[in-house]
Amino acid sequence: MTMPLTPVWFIALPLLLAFASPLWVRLRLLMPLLVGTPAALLALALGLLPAVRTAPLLETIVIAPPLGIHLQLDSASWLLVALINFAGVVVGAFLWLGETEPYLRERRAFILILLLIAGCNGMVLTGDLFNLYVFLEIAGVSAYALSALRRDAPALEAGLKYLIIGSVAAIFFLFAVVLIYLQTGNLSLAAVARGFSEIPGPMQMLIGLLMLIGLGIKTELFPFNFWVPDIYQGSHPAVASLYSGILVKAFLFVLFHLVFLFLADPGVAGAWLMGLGAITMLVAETVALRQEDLRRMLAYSSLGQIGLITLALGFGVESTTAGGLFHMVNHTLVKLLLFLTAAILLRSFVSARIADFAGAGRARPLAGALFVLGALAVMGLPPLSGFASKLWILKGFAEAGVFWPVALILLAALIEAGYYFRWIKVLYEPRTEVAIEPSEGRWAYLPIGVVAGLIVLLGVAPFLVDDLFIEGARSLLDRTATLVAVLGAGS
Amino acid sequence: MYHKTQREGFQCEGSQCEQALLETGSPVDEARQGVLDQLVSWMRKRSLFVLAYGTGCGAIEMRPLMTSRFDAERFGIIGAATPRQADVLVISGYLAIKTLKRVIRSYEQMQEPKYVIALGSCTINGGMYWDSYNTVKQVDRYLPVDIFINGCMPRPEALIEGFVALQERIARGEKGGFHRYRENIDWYKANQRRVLGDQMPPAYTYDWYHAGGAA
Amino acid sequence: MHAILDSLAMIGVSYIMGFLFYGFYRQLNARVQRRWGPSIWQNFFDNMKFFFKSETLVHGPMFFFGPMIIMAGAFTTVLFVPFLKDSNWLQGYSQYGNLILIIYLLVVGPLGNALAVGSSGNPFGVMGVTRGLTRLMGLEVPFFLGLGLVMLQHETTSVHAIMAAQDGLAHWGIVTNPIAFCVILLPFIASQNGSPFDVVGAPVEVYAGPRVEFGGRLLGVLMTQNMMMSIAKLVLVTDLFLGGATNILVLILKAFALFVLTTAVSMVFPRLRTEQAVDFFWKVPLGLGVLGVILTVWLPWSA
Amino acid sequence: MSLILKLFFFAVSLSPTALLMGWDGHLTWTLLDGVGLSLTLTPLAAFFLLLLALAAPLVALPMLRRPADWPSLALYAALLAGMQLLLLAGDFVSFFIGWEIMTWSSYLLLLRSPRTEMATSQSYILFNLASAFLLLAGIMVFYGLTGSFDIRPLVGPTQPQQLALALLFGLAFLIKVGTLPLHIWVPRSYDEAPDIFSAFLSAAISKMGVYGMILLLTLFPEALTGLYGRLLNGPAAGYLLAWVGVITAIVATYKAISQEDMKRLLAYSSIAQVGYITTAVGVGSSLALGGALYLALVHTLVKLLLFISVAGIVLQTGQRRFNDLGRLIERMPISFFGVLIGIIGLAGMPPLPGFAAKYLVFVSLVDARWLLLLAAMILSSTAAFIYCYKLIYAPFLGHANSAGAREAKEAPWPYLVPQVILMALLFGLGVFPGFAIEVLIDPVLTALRMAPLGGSSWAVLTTAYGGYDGVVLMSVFVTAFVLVTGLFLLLRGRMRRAGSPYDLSYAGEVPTEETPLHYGAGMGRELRRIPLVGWILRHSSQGFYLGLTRQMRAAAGLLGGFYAGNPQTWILLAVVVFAVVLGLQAVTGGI
Repeated sequence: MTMPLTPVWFIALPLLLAFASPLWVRLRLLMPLLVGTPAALLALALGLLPAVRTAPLLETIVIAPPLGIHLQLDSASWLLVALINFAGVVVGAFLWLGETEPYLRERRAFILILLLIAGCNGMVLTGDLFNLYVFLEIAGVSAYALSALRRDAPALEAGLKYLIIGSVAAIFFLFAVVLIYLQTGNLSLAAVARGFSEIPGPMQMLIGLLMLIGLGIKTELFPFNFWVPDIYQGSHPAVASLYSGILVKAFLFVLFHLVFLFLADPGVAGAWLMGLGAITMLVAETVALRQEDLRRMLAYSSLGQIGLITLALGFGVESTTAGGLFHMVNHTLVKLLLFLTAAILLRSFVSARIADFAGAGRARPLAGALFVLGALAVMGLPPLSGFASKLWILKGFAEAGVFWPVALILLAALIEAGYYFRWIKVLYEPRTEVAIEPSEGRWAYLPIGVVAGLIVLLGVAPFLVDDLFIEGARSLLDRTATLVAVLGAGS
Repeated sequence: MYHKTQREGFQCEGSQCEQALLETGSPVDEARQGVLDQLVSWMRKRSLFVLAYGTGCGAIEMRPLMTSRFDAERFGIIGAATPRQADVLVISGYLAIKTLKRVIRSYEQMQEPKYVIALGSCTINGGMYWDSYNTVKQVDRYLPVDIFINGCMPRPEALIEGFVALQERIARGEKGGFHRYRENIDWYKANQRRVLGDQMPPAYTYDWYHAGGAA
Repeated sequence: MHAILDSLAMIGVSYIMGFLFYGFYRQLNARVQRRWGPSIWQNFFDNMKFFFKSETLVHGPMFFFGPMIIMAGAFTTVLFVPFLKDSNWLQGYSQYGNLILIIYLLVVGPLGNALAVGSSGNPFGVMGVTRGLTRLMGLEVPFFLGLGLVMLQHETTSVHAIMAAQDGLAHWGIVTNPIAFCVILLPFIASQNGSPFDVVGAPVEVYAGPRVEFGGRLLGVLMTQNMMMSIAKLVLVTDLFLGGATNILVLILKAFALFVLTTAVSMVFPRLRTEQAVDFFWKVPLGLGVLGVILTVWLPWSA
Repeated sequence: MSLILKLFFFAVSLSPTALLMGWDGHLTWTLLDGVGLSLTLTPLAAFFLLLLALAAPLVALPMLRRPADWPSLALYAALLAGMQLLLLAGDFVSFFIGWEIMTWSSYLLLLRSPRTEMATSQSYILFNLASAFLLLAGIMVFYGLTGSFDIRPLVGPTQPQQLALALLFGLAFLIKVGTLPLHIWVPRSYDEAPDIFSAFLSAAISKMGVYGMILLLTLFPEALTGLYGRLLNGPAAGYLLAWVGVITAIVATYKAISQEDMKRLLAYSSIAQVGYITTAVGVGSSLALGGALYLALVHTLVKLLLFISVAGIVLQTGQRRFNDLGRLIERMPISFFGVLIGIIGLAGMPPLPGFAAKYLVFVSLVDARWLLLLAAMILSSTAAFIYCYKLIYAPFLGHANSAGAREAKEAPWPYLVPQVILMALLFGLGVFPGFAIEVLIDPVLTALRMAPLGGSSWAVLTTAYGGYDGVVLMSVFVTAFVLVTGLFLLLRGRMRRAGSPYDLSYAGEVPTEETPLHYGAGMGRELRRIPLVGWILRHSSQGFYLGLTRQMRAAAGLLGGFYAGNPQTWILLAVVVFAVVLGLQAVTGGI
């Protein structure tokens, strides 16, 4: 019997393997599988790529849409799926090879990480509103639990806070889903999209607002992102890298997927999102100026980048969207790099406070160099990948003749430089008495090195992948194509 | 006249030596009497840059000498700012021991040929400060004075006369006092050390002369 | 051969003019002060006396080479200033130079000497050098502005061309461009180390300034170059504003007239402090220069 | 192994030379979605590549000295790569990429110094990134106008567009060259950078700003004249730029005079020199651009020479403050000559090429009838004599003031070889002022469609306003010098060597080692009694930037207050936003 290589595996495989975890404990396969599962999924995604590029893959679970549940793997969601699983591989490999703290190498962590991946994959792939809610909760709950995994006060506090705010977000989202169902009688995204314009305006407004707040909390947009730094600080950096690298990206994708799908004219919503993105970017970058804790700083930086991506995607033009998607990928790569490097540094040095990091880069040259690389990439300095995507976004705005986002993006980048370079400077502070411990876990650098290599490669030769992003942008923006693909030409 | 052989332990017969020193002029430098030398001597005579060391009341007499009333500039006599540029050191009055050190230092910094003119009785025998504990009685025990101008104080006319006398000596090609200083440096230094003790000025000139430095 | 003879002649002329002019200056100064004063040859005697000092103190090689540089600078300056117009003689190498070059050459020597002053290690000398440079900074601005007006008027930096353009009294620079002449006059006095601006070598205050450590033959060199440099500057201003000269007598006459004018100013004004001098230059002559610029460049009829 | 690596790095440092010799043709590299890099070498870029080719190996040589700092070398290689990319750029994207690589690699190199302070590194990177981002904004505007990233003259832009472009690009390049009031990052970073790297910062990196400015001129077909009308008797924009340059020069010169530290003095002097270049670019005529390029060339040579000599002094004595040095002429004679030739070039004294460059600029100012600018420039270039003198007096002359200065030895050969090469170059260019014009500058001017300046031979510099002959000048001077020295030595009499450095005319006093004889850092301090100078020295733009930083931090603190860790607040806020937006919609009639 041949198992068809269908998108459903992206959700099914991690779930299956996660629930069979006692077996893997016994077989001592826990860590290999933590890497292997997303790796297999990544391979699957790559294998499906040629097919996806010709037409979106639709996987009907029970009955065909609009009534049934289905998964949709188009060029845009393919990008996200590949990204999520790649991040899964990197973090898994880091946990495995890097001799991280035991609690992250146990069964619980294994289950939660796989669940998180499954949830994210599901969110991105699903074509059904309620399914979306379910996956959102799966991903959310596993994330809450991951935060609290360490079982000390900060971790538990972070987990609890995350739980509270996540639930609130879910409630808002659920309200929106309920209202949509009440109004259209459908839960299939495509069907809802077809009928959305018939919903009365005020109700559209209300739904939109609820969605915005629900997903805004999840996607960490200002003014709903006050929880982020606490959670990132309380969690292990490797976990935080998952949040910043996978979870938020999935939510962002969902947000824009819904916007572009539901609204025939996304102009108003796009403008709102652009505004929120710009504010998020500026506020977060400004606040980050005064952060004294590495994890908190990275959290704010993450917020800033999310704002930038929102700004770019909200504009809804092909080249900014492609650039935004590219930037999503780059940001994930960079944040993986930075958080994992932070994890290494945190293990060697007492605390994550800036004063304790003086000279860390001289004591740990490799980690320091990787941090610098990540910082340069996140600020969008060439020849690293962050530059390519930023250039793309800026070029999109310039083509459209809209210059205020250009100015804001550059201003934010400047502010961002203000704190990143402060950290770099501290990292290379000349310090005579740096306690050089025997450097353990050289293998931990392997996944980080791969990410770094990718960052450089994508910076120097972004033409290798730019088609993917253009196609992704097209499929994200092209509402009718999706509707036709799902509901048939007659719709 | 004072040669090293005669001078061991300052055994000179008290005031006799000094009196002899005062009375005897310097011999003419026979080796240097070519035409060029005469010309040079004449130039030197016509241009005397004066380092006026205003040590005592004689300083008061230098002002009228240099300014409109007596106008020493018509003789080519004009003030110099630093010892390096000066030809003539004018010690105008009594020398306290404190000042002696500076005067010696200034003298040694002048470039040869260089001359010393001492004004007033104080420089000759202490004058009215003859019994002062702190005044040098006979300046020429410490520096080779070329011309003493007597008086308490000598009037500018006397100063002019003294300068003219010096000019004539220069024109004649006489050996200036600086020759004496060089030849008897040990004696002068010993005298200086006797009054100055450990306050002696640095021995640059002494070392230079002993290293064979000669004009 | 002609070039060598001509160069020697220029150096000789500038030296002789130098000590005679300064001898005259001392005479005149004495008469103003109701004295007889020294003979007109006095500067020659002084200079020769220094050249024949039998002892010269040096503070190391740089101390020795400084006066050599300044002297070479003086020679070069003299040789780059055309003394006569429409003549083969007393031209030196002036056709290879220009006005701006001459202005800079005037400074080369003193800066070289400043190295010697520094290497002597005498703080008074260095103080004097600093004052000199400060004064230079003050005077160059209006001086150059005045020369700029001249260069603009004749649209050239060549002294020959400027001289050639002043054909006849009515075309003398002082007639056609009186503002420029007024602008450069006071800075010119300062560049000659003339009286209101001679704080650089103040004998008591900074112990003769840059010359503090120089004695003997080195001081003779410094005196010589000073006289020659003064003549070069006088001739330069004569060339620029007084129409140049066709023969040596006219040259001496014109230069002498200019010299008397500057000495007359020098003799009656007391010395200014450095910063007063600089401030003065930046107010009065520079203000005048700005006025000149407004009149000749900015106003509509002048463009 | 280490030797091979070192040879490799030295080879890398020769890459600009190789590029200059061997580059012919055109290279393209696709980046993404219609954005490609196209690399080509224009004559203008070739001129600046030449400067880079001069600077790179000469700076590399001392850097390779043991113990080698490998990260520095790697970063240096990246820096060189970036700068070459920048110069080869045929389009703005590669220009920007090169610009940014240059920015961050030089920043990271700056961090290799143990002396770099946070304020320094932050101001360096923030100003340079601001410059880069302004540049990027300008590029985006340019792209919006032309739809292409190629560097080519802008056809038919409206005046506001022109102005926006000129402002964005202009500010970017002015920050890089460090004109007032955008200069405050320069002195401290040049001062605190690794000693050798300061040479490169000043000699090569600041020239990239100059390159940008001249490139900016080429964007507008009618150069500065078309921009914003005419004022007085020239193009207003050029007039403004020229004044910015000259005021920069004046202020920086006075700041340089008041410095107490060798490298900081040189840093301010760099600002001043680049100010002259800015002025010349502002004048914009063929003479002036020739002068600007010439100045750039001379400044590169001179600053390399001076910074390398100073690095040698710092290396050997461990001191960098004027007060702690002195009398090194006896111990470091070659470095002395290095600094001597350097300051002669810096002050623009004949016969070194600094004079030729200044001559061109002066003449161009007369030609443009901008006499007040001429006077202002003269002010700063004569005031420069003071700091030049300070630079040679305080370390080399006077009296030794520290154990380091008393016991120093001559700098090691990797420091001396570049110095000797540079001295020879400066000397050669001084004798043949026309060489640089004809061989290096005229191709650029021709390519910019301007009148070339070349004269009849390499020995002469000719302009419509007259010129001078370097060979004659040098031979007259040298002959006079030899003659004077010979005659002097013929005179009768003996030279007497002073018995001690303390054998001084000191009013009869006997100075000793304790006497404060060295007139080092205090030199020029009395200048502040001159009202104008005092005013300049009392004022600084630093307060503005400090205030900006303070405001930024305050804003960060204020906004950071929102991020207090209290879930109730978060939820409340979400609900409040929900309610308020709904309420507003209701009020405005949305519902």
